[in-house]
Amino acid sequence: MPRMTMIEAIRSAMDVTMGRDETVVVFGEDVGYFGGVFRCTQGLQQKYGKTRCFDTPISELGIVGAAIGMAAYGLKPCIEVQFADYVYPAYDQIVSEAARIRYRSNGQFTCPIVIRMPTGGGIFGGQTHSQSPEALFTHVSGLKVVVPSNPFDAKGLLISAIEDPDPVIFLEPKRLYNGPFDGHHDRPVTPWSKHQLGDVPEGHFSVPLGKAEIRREGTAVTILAYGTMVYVAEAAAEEAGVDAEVIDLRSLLPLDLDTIVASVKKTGRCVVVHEATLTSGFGAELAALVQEHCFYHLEAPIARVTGWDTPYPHAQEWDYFPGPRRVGEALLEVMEA
Amino acid sequence: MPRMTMIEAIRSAMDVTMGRDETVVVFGEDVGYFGGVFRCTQGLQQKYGKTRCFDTPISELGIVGAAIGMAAYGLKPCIEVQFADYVYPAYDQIVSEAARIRYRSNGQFTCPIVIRMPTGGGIFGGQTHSQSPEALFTHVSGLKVVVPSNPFDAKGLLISAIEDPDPVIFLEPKRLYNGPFDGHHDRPVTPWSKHQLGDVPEGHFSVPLGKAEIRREGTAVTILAYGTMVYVAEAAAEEAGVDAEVIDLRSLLPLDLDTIVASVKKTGRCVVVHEATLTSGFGAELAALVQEHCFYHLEAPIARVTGWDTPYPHAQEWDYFPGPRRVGEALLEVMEA
Amino acid sequence: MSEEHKLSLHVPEPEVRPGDTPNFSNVVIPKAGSVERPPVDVDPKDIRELAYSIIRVLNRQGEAVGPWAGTLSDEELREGLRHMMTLRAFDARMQMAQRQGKTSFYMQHMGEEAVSCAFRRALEPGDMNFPTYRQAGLLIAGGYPMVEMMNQIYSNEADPLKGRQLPIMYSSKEHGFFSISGNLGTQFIQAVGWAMASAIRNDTRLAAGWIGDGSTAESDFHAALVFASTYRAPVVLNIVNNQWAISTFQGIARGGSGTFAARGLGFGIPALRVDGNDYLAVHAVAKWAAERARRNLGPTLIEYVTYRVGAHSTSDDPSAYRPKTESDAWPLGDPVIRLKNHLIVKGTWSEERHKQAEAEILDTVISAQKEAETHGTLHAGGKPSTRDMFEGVYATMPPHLRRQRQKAGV
Amino acid sequence: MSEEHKLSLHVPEPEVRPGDTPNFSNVVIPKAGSVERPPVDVDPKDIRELAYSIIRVLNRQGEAVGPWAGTLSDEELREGLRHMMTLRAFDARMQMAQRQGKTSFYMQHMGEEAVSCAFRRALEPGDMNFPTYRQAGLLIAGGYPMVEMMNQIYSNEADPLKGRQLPIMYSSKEHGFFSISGNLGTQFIQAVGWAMASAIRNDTRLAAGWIGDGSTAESDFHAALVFASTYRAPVVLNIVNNQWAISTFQGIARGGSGTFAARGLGFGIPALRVDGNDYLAVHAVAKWAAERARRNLGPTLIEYVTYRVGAHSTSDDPSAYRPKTESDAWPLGDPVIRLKNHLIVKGTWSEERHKQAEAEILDTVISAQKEAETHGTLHAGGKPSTRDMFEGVYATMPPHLRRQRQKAGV
Ligand SMILES: Cc1ncc(C[n+]2csc(CCOP(=O)(O)OP(=O)(O)O)c2C)c(N)n1
Ligand SMILES: Cc1ncc(C[n+]2csc(CCOP(=O)(O)OP(=O)(O)O)c2C)c(N)n1
Ligand SMILES: [Mg+2]
Ligand SMILES: [Mg+2]
Repeated sequence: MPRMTMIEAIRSAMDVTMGRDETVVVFGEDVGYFGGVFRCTQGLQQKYGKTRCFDTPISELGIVGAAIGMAAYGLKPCIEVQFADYVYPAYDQIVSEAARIRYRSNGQFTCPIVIRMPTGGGIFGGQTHSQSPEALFTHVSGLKVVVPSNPFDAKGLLISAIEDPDPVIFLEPKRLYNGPFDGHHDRPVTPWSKHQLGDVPEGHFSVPLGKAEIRREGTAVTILAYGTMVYVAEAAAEEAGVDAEVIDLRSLLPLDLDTIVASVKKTGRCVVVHEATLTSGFGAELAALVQEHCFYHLEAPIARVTGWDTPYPHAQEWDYFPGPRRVGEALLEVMEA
Repeated sequence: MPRMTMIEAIRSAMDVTMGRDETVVVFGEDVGYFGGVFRCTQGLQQKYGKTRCFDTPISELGIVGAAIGMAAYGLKPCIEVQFADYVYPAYDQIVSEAARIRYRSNGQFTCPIVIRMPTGGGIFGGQTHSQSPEALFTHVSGLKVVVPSNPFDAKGLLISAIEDPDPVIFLEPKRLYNGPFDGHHDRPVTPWSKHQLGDVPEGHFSVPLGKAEIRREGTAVTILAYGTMVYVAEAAAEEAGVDAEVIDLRSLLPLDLDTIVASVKKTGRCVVVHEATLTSGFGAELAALVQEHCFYHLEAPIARVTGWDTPYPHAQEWDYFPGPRRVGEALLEVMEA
Repeated sequence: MSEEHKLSLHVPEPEVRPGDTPNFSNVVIPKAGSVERPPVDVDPKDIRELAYSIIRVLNRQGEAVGPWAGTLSDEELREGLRHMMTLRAFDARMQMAQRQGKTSFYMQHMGEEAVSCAFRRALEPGDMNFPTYRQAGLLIAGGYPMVEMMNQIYSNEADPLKGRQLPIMYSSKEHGFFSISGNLGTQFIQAVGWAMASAIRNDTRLAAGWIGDGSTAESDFHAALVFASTYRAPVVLNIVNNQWAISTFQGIARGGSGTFAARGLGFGIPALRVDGNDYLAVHAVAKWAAERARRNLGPTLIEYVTYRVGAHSTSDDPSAYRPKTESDAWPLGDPVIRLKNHLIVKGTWSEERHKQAEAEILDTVISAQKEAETHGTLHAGGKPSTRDMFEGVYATMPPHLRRQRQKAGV
Repeated sequence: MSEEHKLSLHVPEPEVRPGDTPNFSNVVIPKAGSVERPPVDVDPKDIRELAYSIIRVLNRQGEAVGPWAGTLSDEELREGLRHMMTLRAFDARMQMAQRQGKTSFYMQHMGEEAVSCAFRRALEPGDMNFPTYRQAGLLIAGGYPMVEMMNQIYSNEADPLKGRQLPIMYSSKEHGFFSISGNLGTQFIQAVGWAMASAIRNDTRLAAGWIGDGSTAESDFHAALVFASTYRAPVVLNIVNNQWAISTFQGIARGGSGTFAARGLGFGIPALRVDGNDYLAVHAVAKWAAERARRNLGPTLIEYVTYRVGAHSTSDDPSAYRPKTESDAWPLGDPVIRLKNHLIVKGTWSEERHKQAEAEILDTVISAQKEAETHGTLHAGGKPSTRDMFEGVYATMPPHLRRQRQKAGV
């Protein structure tokens, strides 16, 4: 089986689906000839021609709005927003349109589009190349929201997303494109080529939306994480010496509540980790659900370790980033409670 | 003291601040000559002239973007988005700009704007005249989010918002414009002219942002609500015969956590009510905070009663709306837990 | 600083307000037949002046004149008249139904019937409209059953949209009518996307986008023009300038540009302005644009100059912001009367036949209404179920929504 | 369906790609001095052709010719040359500093120096720019201390923005330079809002908005034109067309319109196109537009035709998408060399003085850099504090943020 980086895995997902289904089209800013600023679409224009993979004007509204029209026609657009930080100009088209077209037309028109976007910080990108806006989508009925944490999942989930009959927000943690990152920014990162999760089948396969994965088994506390935070959680558990169970949610909407509840009922404790700001972040929903469904099993308050409620700063990146130290502290706190 | 409807109270707040401060300007779609589709700005153009109160093109982006520029110049724009459902075209300007200008310029430029918008359902307005998007703003650092529930608060909070040095999202529950509505859609509504909270001083006064108000004292369970849901909560408590304490949050960001925590520590139980969809609604944040701060006092899981996770339907409005029956059931469930 | 150098803000105002005498002397109306009809493959820069003129076919005598005349047969014109009359009768009944509490909301077309009715005739089966709420003529002229429209308006048990949508927010894929959005403008770029898809798939079908004068200020309008210009999408982009956006006169959205069609000039898109109350002119221009699209020559922008005679919606009262008699003064007349007179002048119609047609149409509308009402109205009789509210958010209901439906006990 | 009627999608392509020979034969360049200079109160519709031409002052011989010449004295021009040379030297040092790991990111101006440097000279104290990331010339020509710029780039302890912003996202209210946003386009409508405020307050100050060719596709561009047109805001709206938007050639944003200036035509806004590599032409046009604004005549749209010689940013490598030698082929030359030659032709400058100036400027830049580095660089030395990260989100820190700061232990 070939080893792929997350970029290669994402590209391969598009390649495979474009090859199988003529209605899949790919476009976005710098996506065509150049292959995207992160090179996720490199080679697709050469292979499938410039009417199936092309550059667009810099209008996220236009990209999403045109994709919605194409989907209504019968295509399956898989589009790129260059950074998640730049999705807001398209927010109206996503929230008021993509998410509601099936419902409001009673299924006459549907919107099978995938909106891919690099998300998260850790690259000294400052406030406009670092954001994690997932909670702004999980609040919107009609959308699905996916965050892969490794090449295998990235490919399998992206194929599921493209084949899904409904709109999917596909957030790619850019800090993981080239290897797993556990928050120790002063240490070298293992490239995916040296990591088992870099093993990705060449052809078609899928990972279902709505299924979490237990990345580390444990009995003392459940850590709910996704994207980059999965590795931070693993590192924190090791370093704090806490027998934590780490769940990689993979899909936030729909959410695999059963896996979460089973784990927390087992451990009796829960820490939620994400990079987005705290208030009204997706961690709030997770905490609300866990306390509702596991109330009588909980031995300590659910803790949230997240980005602070400030814009993402440039110089203070590592003070902002919820790294293994902060997660470890929360683990110990929850264990002592 | 005069009796005012909520519309009159809101208008009076603008009138009073425009009269005191020449830098306050008011604009939006149909806001000038006509005085707004809900008539909240009626008479202001005549009184203050058309360069201080005027109609705009139908571009929510333009309205907010221009207001940001004006605020950078030194004005205090108080602008109207015709319905909260139409705020999304301006979302980028709000999230990426208004909320961050103070931070990113280290205070060189600031953004003292107020964005007023009618919110919530109960008027058979269908999915584009009924939404409650507050959680999409509470997730954004740099914004304040306010939801008044009566004429007195509406005026006092709006004056505070206009005088605030930072951007404020001011959500006006349109179902309350003319009288308190408790969710019993088949019964007549008392007009504000017959309601004590319709007593509103003529002149300048303010209600501080960030302070909740206990609307009904109780010992058995705490209900956290805002806007229309305050009356629904009160009715539900009466009807279910539960000695509930009803807290009207008034300001969601900043939040009066102290009042909430004190109440839940006292009652040991908590029900959160809002009209917005459940998943990632502001109720999630409230539940997460309450379980964190009151864990050892809680005797039952925190319940959320909210709009369902669907677009706001037209015909099924009263199945969708979280009325006194649903809230009452939750109260009983929580009491029995 | 000296007085003379002080800046001041210009806020456009309509010529008249309630109490004033209506005045349209500023509306320059070229003579019918006087505007050229360029070939469809014309270089857009050679026809810039068309964005500042008004293409008209019917003259004051009711004759069809000039190079844009002659696109429809007598029979087609009689049918067109019937469509417009039907739309008007339908509007009147539904407006009344709303007043009677049978539904929550209605929006009428009075004065603008020619635009959507005539445009529809320039389309082929399979073409797709992305309409606003004021183009029900596309459905009526397209053969969509009136009963279905009423079922939607009543949110009754037979509502094809299951009560989910505000009245008049129709959707019919089969009739080339995309689901109406309550959010202004969004459909304009979607139309361009649909047209791009048709081109990507080497199809032959075109899309038509619709937007109001006021809504051209929205961002989607810009995105649509950018994408249509860049990819030469086979799309007809229609601006219905009915002079008003609720209480706001068109000068606020238009600014200093003179016309809305002019917006197209900055994109190299042919931009035409047409008498929107002239059924023949609307059809001729629509046909011209559709042919451009179908010959892969790209987009066309059309501004229909018309007038919103009625209130914005049943929630609006225009007497608060414009003179009550302004619509009578509107210089482009009434589209129904103009077509009727033309047919009479041609000898293919008469006052009697018109009266008779009126009566017949009213009968049809009333019997459709009766049928629809057997399925219920908003607050009485059959209605969509609470289950319908939970269905169709996704193709397959996810677990969280299933839990919620259970909680709701349905 | 027959082959001939099948649609197909048009996707614009640049003339050349890596490996091809650069080719700008499609860029039509009028002779210097050949474009009219209308009065500032001209009716926009009488100067539509200016949107399709290029206003130029410096001819091939280095002479200033035509009606747009003569807006600056020799001394001012020498100072202008110094500004451009300073910006270029500054860019070179900061580009190198980024390579050395002293900061995370940099964006240079190579080839576009004339645009912001010359424009700045048309402004008065109190005017406000709403710039993009490629107008540092506004700061340099406006007297903002270079050390401050470097402190910002280094995110060091003296960074006026406390480390919060990505390098080069400067802000200086005092120097009429609004906080740069990383989100493209947003500042264009804000500039219009600022200008409207100035008019509302009967002030005399104007605003200038800035946007790149690629970013004109964004919604904010449309909103800006709509509002500027409607309220006749005293604003100069600048489009810097440097031919590229990262890897995307300008044809993708421009579509079928021929030029970006043409976008203004649909709004009745005077639209001028100018040789962006001609310091004198930029200044003359800027002055014309500023005068319009100050005389309350409203907005002007200006397209600067220039070329981005360097990479988009330090994260970019243009050899992947355009011929390496394309910049050499760019027909409008180098703005620094052109102004230098002009001054030499005029006899007010010489090769020797130029060399000497170059050396002096380099010295100044290096000593500024040394000073800045005493305050630290991104990963070494003094830095903004963690406390700074929590401050300034609001005027007064709300309780939840105070709790978070406590949790962070600072
Ligand atoms: C995004 C958005 N903003 C505001 C509104 C409220 N609104 C509904 S109709 C309307 C006026 C539209 O005017 P115009 O585009 O001229 O269309 P017309 O009603 O005249 O056909 C407004 C402001 C809306 N529906 N959507
Ligand atoms: C809203 C938004 N979308 C996308 C980007 C990513 N991006 C940064 S610069 C750039 C190209 C801009 O090109 P242009 O406007 O021509 O300016 P130039 O860089 O050439 O000066 C893009 C796409 C962004 N910063 N903001
Ligand atoms: Mg209109
Ligand atoms: Mg560019």
